[in-house]
Amino acid sequence: QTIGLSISTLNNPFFVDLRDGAQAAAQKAGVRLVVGDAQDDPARQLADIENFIVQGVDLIIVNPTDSSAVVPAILQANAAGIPVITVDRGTDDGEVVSHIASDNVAGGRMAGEYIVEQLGGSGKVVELVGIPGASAARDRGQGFNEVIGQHAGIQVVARQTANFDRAQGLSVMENILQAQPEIDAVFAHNDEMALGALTAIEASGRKIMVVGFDATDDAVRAVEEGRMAATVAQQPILMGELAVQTAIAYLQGQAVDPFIPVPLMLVTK
Amino acid sequence: MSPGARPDVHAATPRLAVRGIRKVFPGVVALDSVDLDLYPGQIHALVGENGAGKSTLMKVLSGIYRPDGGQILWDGQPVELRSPAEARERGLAIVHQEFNLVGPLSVAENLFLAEMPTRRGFLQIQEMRRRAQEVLDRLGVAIDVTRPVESLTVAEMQMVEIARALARDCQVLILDEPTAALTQAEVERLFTLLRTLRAQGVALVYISHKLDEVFALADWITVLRDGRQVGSGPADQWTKDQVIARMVGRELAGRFPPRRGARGRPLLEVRNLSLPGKLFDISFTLHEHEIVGLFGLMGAGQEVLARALFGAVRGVEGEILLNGQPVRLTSPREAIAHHLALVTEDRKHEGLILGEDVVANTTLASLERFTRAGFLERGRQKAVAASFVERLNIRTPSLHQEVGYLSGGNQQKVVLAKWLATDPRLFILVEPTRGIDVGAKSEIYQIMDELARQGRAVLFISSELPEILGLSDRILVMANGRLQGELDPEQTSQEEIMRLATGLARAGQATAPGRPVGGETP
Amino acid sequence: MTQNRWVAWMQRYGMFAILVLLCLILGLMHERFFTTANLLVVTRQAAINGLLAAGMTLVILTGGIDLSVGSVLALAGAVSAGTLAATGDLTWAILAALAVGTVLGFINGLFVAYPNLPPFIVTLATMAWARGLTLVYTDGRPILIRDAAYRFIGGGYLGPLPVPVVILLVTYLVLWIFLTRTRWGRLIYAVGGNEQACRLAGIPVPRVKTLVYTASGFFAGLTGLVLTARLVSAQPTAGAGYELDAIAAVILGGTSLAGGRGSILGTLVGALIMGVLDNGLNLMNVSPFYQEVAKGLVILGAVLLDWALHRAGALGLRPAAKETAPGEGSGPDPSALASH
Amino acid sequence: MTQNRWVAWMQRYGMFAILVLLCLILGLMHERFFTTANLLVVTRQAAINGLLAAGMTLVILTGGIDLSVGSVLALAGAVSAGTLAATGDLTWAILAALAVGTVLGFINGLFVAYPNLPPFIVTLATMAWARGLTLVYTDGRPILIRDAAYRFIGGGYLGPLPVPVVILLVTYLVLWIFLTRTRWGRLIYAVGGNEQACRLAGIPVPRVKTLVYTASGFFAGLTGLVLTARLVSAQPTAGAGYELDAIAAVILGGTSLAGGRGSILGTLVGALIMGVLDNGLNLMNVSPFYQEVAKGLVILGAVLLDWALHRAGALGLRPAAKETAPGEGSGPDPSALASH
Ligand SMILES: Nc1ncnc2c1ncn2[C@@H]1O[C@H](COP(=O)(O)OP(=O)(O)OP(=O)(O)O)[C@@H](O)[C@H]1O
Ligand SMILES: Nc1ncnc2c1ncn2[C@@H]1O[C@H](COP(=O)(O)OP(=O)(O)OP(=O)(O)O)[C@@H](O)[C@H]1O
Ligand SMILES: [Mg+2]
Ligand SMILES: [Mg+2]
Repeated sequence: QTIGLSISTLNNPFFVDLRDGAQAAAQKAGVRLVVGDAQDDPARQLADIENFIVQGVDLIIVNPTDSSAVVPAILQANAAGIPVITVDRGTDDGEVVSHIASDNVAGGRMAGEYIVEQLGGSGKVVELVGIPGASAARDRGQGFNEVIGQHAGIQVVARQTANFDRAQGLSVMENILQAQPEIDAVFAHNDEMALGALTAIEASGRKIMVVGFDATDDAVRAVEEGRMAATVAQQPILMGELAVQTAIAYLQGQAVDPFIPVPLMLVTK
Repeated sequence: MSPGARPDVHAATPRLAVRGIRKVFPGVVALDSVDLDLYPGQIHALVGENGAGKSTLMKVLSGIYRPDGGQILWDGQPVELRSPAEARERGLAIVHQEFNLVGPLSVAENLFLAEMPTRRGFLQIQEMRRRAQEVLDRLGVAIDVTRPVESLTVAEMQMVEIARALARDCQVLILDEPTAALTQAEVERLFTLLRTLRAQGVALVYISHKLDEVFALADWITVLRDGRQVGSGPADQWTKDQVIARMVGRELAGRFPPRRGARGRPLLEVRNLSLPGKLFDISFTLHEHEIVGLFGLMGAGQEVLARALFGAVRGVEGEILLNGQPVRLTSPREAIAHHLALVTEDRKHEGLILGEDVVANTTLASLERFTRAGFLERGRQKAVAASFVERLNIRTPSLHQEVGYLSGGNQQKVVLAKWLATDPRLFILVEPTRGIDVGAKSEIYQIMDELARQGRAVLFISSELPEILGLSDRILVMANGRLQGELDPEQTSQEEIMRLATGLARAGQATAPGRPVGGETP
Repeated sequence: MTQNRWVAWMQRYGMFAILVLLCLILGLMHERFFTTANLLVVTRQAAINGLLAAGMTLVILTGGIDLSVGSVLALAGAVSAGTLAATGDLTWAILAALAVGTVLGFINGLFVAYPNLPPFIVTLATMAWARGLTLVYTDGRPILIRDAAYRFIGGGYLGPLPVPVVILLVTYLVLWIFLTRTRWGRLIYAVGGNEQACRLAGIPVPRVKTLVYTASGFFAGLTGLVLTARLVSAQPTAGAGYELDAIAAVILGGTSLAGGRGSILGTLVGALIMGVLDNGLNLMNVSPFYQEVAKGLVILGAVLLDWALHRAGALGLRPAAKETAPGEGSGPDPSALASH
Repeated sequence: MTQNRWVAWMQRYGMFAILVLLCLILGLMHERFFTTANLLVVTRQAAINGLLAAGMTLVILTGGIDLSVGSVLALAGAVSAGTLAATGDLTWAILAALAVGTVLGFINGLFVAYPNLPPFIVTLATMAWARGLTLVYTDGRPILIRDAAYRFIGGGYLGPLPVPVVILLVTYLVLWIFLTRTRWGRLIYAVGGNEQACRLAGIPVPRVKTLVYTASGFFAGLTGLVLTARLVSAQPTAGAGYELDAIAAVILGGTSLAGGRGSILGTLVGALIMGVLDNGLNLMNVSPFYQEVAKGLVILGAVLLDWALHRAGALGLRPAAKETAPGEGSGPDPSALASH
């Protein structure tokens, strides 16, 4: 049996973890797992999935680059009679056997609430935005701003994009530090940017709370060392494992839940 | 020189006239209050030293440069020519000194670049080819009109340039050194054509450094020097020496240096050199103290031979000996290391870095000599460049002028300087005097002679028979990629050379085929 | 003679031979490769890059470059989707995509042609501001396409052929005729071959340049339409990085970045090579990290092989042809000049 | 005469004037812009792009291009971090970064110089396979740097100057001397100016080309080192897309993509313009969507202004100079030739 796994990007440790979880589970169960890396390009993802269909895989696990752009791929798989499972992001249309995810919007909220709480309801906050227009950036920003918007005492003094990239996180934070004499907290849409910002903040000698997203190894370590305040964990390895296990169960004819939530956690010291 | 009465021409007003034209470039006054009258049905020759301003004047006339002062009159009316297109519209055609061809396009497309025949938006390719063929036939050249221009020889490109100007009817036709790359026969055909145009009432300007041509063709001669008009009059009132004197401001001594005596040891021996499809079984020897002329008609293979000797083509078979030692010259670099030098025909594409200055170009091939511990000795570079500028009389506002802005002849001199600076033992020159004025020409002859006297050898390829006859110790003639024979300049004539070159005869019919031509058998 | 012919053929169609070779190898390595379904999938995937590369070919033939195609595509797709949402009218939506592309291309053209600014910078700037406008227009969110007719453009079939493939073929046919059979087509080559000579001959060089950038914009708009339809949504981040793929297809197809030389059919071959390669690596389940390695090596191998084919001709059978080729060393075979 | 001088100055240093102007405007718009701290921050940030652009300048001067710098940087950084982890020795880690860069650049050079393959494709291929190797080497995860001495390279100060700035300045000084004062430096210009003439003049063209790609690789390796130190970790995705920024800096600095013309100091100005622009947009907290728009427009404005300064000179005060710029339209101002 062959399962196709189309990942939105492997240029991000989070999804590398997801793949590793899936691969480990596949190996354990003795099924073949073929992996496609869409490099964050929906067209490439569509191509990957088309190629899976042509190959005749038995089931496709998709980690969509975007929930709307993945629709034609899902529809094609449906038409070919190949079952689909979505991971991390859902699809706006088409039929899926199961959706395994933790909610990015909720994660953004979680980060926002943590910051509000730590600041005691007032303070100056910086938001480091991911690739503008990318779904993770959208959802995490949305959740975060929902919460922040409810607290008049919290002011977002800078909202700048650093494209999910550590180097840009560093540069952009350096620039913001120049412009803003007072900053109490930084929320970054992923840990890469958070760690970049952290480097800038530490170099400036200022004390600013940094909250990231994804709970990558580096970030968790930084939290443990007390340099970073928190990071939102989505448990990518677990997601990958669950996806493959669910796939195998489905292929064996067992009933599977249409939605399998993976709990979010806030990693703090 | 005072002009005589106006020649007996039909029109009272010149078709095109300029009055007090002035054109200034940074550091140079290229034209200084120049007057010129071009009458219908007249061939007007424009002569002058390199850098005198001839091409600049023509570029003003053809709308490329806007003058800084003065007036242009078309049929007596003042006009402003704001672009080449405007000049064209008025009926002006020009063959520029430098080629302006589009390499990847076919001959036919180049001929009709601005006005390809179309029907309902689609190209009429057959029609275009037919018309192109017609024009080329008029010129009497056989070039496949579907070939990309970049695959042509320089002479063929020149013919295409000329054909392009002839492809459309015009009232004024300017030819800026059209024959620099052509052989006698082609020149003759061109002249016949130009005379026909004259009879049809076209006003022609003919620029050349070949005074024989000027006198054979022109009705009127105007001399420029340093951007000023220094004489103008009917051709029959000038003598060659007068023209030269006006041009250079002094009398010139004999054109060719006296021949040197005995030749020395063999320097270069070529045995059975072949290049499939191009060169066949070529053998000859060059000696120290020798100047050997190599002549061939268009496409005879003389230039490929020069490149083959210089290691600039691949796939060459046969043997080459330098000083009796067999050598394999597989790249120009090796050839240069063996003290060979090659001046190629196409200075713009193969000779010069147009965007760099006189110093950089002059020292390009000998740069290692100006290097100490990796660093350039710029002072010495400059000194050497300055010495060549003086020796070759290169006209440039400064040593740091980009060579792209020099006049054509002065560019050619820079190429020569570049190779002289390498101190070559064997100097191969392809059309070395192309576009060079009479004064500088005799200077170059002197240099060749000097090199030979110092025990070096010179192999020079030229399409100018007088030059070949006047300068060479021996003459080699090629046709169809083969050496046709060797002639003694003292005992031969232009006719005999041409006979060999057209492949009608082989030298000394007695010569057994395949026997190396030239020099004693080693 | 026949050998000579063969060499000439190889020199002209070497990349085509390499494409065939690549397909054969992939066919041997994976039994599904040569199924009709797979070949259609490959072609449909290659259509996006192929369309961008078509316009890019025109630009590169003049010696220019267009980095903005990816962003133009995104803006055209977004505006088209927005128009569809607003008017519900397919025609307007299609026109919107094409119009946006054309206008942006025209803007590029104006800046490149009239003030003679470097195309790299002009189109890089457009790449930035057009992306920005896309984000502003969409507010960073995808716009979903619900209209079945619109979706048909990306996912439908005309007879046995996917619509994008039909669009691709028509585009190449039209451009091939345009470039080889019309005056403006030849002028594109002429301007790239020797701009100075064209100016002197009175050819409206700026207009030719404006034309090619406008065309490139138009095709980027068309690609935006097809991609939006294919993804049934306009993505604000669509097309990022596509410019490099498009340029690569053009160059693989034998068109010189220096301008003046190349062919539109070569570009199609180039785009297909890239598409086949992606598909093949997927089929054979090469792990994603190694896929990049493989892709780099195969592309390098292809140009190397192409070069070797040329050289075989240049050395053995067509010795020393074009030694005196002018055109500043951009000639097809500068290697004929012994070089070390 | 003095007016003439002023024009000549503007033509040579126009972009420098534009940089100054940009700084003045930003200074007016944000009071913090002109603080020493901020200026050091800008320069430190510009150092990354500046270092890549330095090597890129050499390549572009020969008429080539190097798209692989971003990937080479990433691999060099990763191997360096890996070496540090394995040996714990700073020297080895530094040498590893430089060696990886140099070797990859050398490979590019070999393929471009000897078989004469198109640089765009060769370096695009390297861009792919080097990125692939980086992902394989790191397994797609960052490698943390714990060594303080290593971190110093990215975050330390020498006197008042950040280490990356010192590296940047030394690099430009050395390259400036190299390009203007040494034989090999001049040969780089010569090869870019007319390759064919250089071959016939016995210049080892392939070696010159190999040299520039090797140098570009070396600087990419150096940049990888600095960036890794700055981020205190080697990122597998580091440097993606940096090639376009580097090329943009080179062209903004006045070096022609056609080769043969340009200056290394111009590149520094170009890199600073881009750095200052990023910094300024951040300082003023322009919204992310509009930032791209602003960036595109400012870059376009800069080249347009530069062109206008040239033209003012060409038209008004130095009438019609250089109209028939040599080098087939690659000249500084072919536009003076009446064109429409
Ligand atoms: N190419 C020509 N063909 C026919 N007539 C010409 C030509 N060039 C000049 N002329 C005429 O010859 C006459 C004298 O010309 P030009 O202007 O050279 O005289 P000038 O300079 O006053 O005399 P001088 O040569 O003694 O100084 C003018 O009437 C002019 O039109
Ligand atoms: N575009 C230019 N920029 C600067 N100087 C120029 C330019 N064009 C020509 N010159 C200078 O103007 C002078 C006249 O040049 P021109 O080309 O007219 O000479 P010419 O008479 O045609 O010489 P030749 O016989 O060598 O062709 C020369 O000194 C040349 O260096
Ligand atoms: Mg001239
Ligand atoms: Mg001349």
